Amino acid sequence: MTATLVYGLAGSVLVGVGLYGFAVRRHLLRQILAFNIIGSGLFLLFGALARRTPDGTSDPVPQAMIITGIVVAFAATALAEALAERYQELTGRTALEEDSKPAPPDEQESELRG
Amino acid sequence: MIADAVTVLLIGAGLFFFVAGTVGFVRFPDVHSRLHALTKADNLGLGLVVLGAALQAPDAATVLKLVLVWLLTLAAAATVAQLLARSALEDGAP
Amino acid sequence: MTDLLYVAALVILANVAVSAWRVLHGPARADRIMGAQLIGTSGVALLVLLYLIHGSSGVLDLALLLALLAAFAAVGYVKSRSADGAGDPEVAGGEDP
Amino acid sequence: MIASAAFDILLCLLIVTVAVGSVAARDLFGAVALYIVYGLLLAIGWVRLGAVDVGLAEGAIGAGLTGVLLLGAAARLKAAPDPPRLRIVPLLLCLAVSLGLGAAVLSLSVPQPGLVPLVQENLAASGVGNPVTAVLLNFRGWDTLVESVVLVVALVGVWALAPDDLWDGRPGAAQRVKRDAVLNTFGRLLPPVGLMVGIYIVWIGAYAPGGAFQAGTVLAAVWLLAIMAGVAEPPPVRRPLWRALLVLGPAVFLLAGLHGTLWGAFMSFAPAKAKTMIMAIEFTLTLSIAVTLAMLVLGRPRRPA
Repeated sequence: MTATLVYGLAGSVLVGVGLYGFAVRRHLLRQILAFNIIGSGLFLLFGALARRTPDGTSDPVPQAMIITGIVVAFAATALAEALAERYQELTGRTALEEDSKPAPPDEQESELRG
Repeated sequence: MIADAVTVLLIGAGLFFFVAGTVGFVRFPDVHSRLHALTKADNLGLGLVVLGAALQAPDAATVLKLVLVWLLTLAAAATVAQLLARSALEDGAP
Repeated sequence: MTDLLYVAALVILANVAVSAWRVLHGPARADRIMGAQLIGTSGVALLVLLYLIHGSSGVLDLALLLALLAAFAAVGYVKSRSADGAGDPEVAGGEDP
Repeated sequence: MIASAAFDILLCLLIVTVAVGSVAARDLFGAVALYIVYGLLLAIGWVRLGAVDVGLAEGAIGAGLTGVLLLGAAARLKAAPDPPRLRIVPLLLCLAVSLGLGAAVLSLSVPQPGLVPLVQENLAASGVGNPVTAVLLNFRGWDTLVESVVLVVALVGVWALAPDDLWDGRPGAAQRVKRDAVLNTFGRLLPPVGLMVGIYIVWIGAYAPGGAFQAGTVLAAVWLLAIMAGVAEPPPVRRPLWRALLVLGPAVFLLAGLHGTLWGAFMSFAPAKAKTMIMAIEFTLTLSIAVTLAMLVLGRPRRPA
């Protein structure tokens, strides 16, 4: 039971840490890292709750789902990294534009030309 | 019983080298001396821990696996030490 | 015996914490990768201890896997130092032998 | 008992601290280095949760592939100035999310059998002895089939980002390596051992922790090392043999599933044939996952074929 509690709480904190990083950090790679921290926090939470069986064995169904999750998260990370790289090539920037502050018109035009 | 005692002794000795390596890693003044502290002491420490664990192994396959663990770590440490030392030189470390 | 093994595992975990400090502060990039490498070796030692504690051979398989991949981050680092990600500190000046 | 709890608490504190460090680090490189450490520590955490299968997956991805992918990305992307600043409103919102999840953990931490009895009851009919493999390839084979397709789709997405003139080029840069020097020798030494470990992990997955995802990741990592050490060369992305390898695993999986339709339902295996089928899927899936993951790390084509 201790393990469920300790790792479950750690997972909860990790989700918050990742969310904060995702909200505050502007660089695309930092956002990708933060997103992965949210994901792994949720996996840890899920895995901790899988551990609360009366005899202490870990429930295999969540484990199988976490394994698929880890591999898919990695594939998504690789795709996001490739997108960030292409975005930098086209715009010269490594952070997405703030929504509230549209780019000046001449800059927008150069973006369209790619 | 004797095997248990020897295991504890070997693991204790291994821990000593781990701690020594880490102290060197934190306290030494430049990249190359830190690299020196780290790649030697830690792998000796791991070797002792592995040896201690091998005394508790239930079968030969486990001993083989433990030895493979140590050999792989040694090969990795030797390679990494070379590459990092050269890369630090290129970066202009003393 | 188990309690002693846990104490040993705690000592190694403290080592990991100290190395993590080096990874955070550097100063050189090589220091940070070295720290990650040290944590890799410590992780293998931790798993060997956890194998003795849990007695499940899968834990030893994980130690074997981490030992096999121990050099990856460092090799990835020395490769990433050049602009095209293909450099090697063993090749002076970056030309082909 | 106390020592065991102390170990778990210290490990979790360390995991959380490293994650905070990765988010708060001043520079991009520090954030990536800490993230690599984070993955390593998580793998140990999974062992403590009794989920060695997950630990193997996390270890292979965290220690092997993530480092190469993220360090390469950190080098290719400009490190724009992004000083850490404390923002109060997001901080409070994230704190609220964490507290909410923490409260949920506290309220849910009563013993629950979950799906363990159901899996145990049907394990004998699944064809394998490792419950996690049984869930992945038999009970919830659908998930795994779709997932193996998702990996290929992600790779197609990465390739689609190539510029027009490199559409069917070769991924990765041409490696400059000194022949018979340290890295080159290491790159020739490791693959045979890695191949052995990979085959061992997929084979043992039938009755102990291991399986196609873990073994595939190991093989991908070892192949990448051989490429970085100048021992192997990644193929151009248009090479038909390699494209066939990418879809071999999902295709065998799908065929096995269709074969199950004869017995009643799609993706159901007759107990007598289940073991053979699962092993055929596992081995082909390992190959496909290895090639797909390695290609994902290498990224889009960067030079002519």
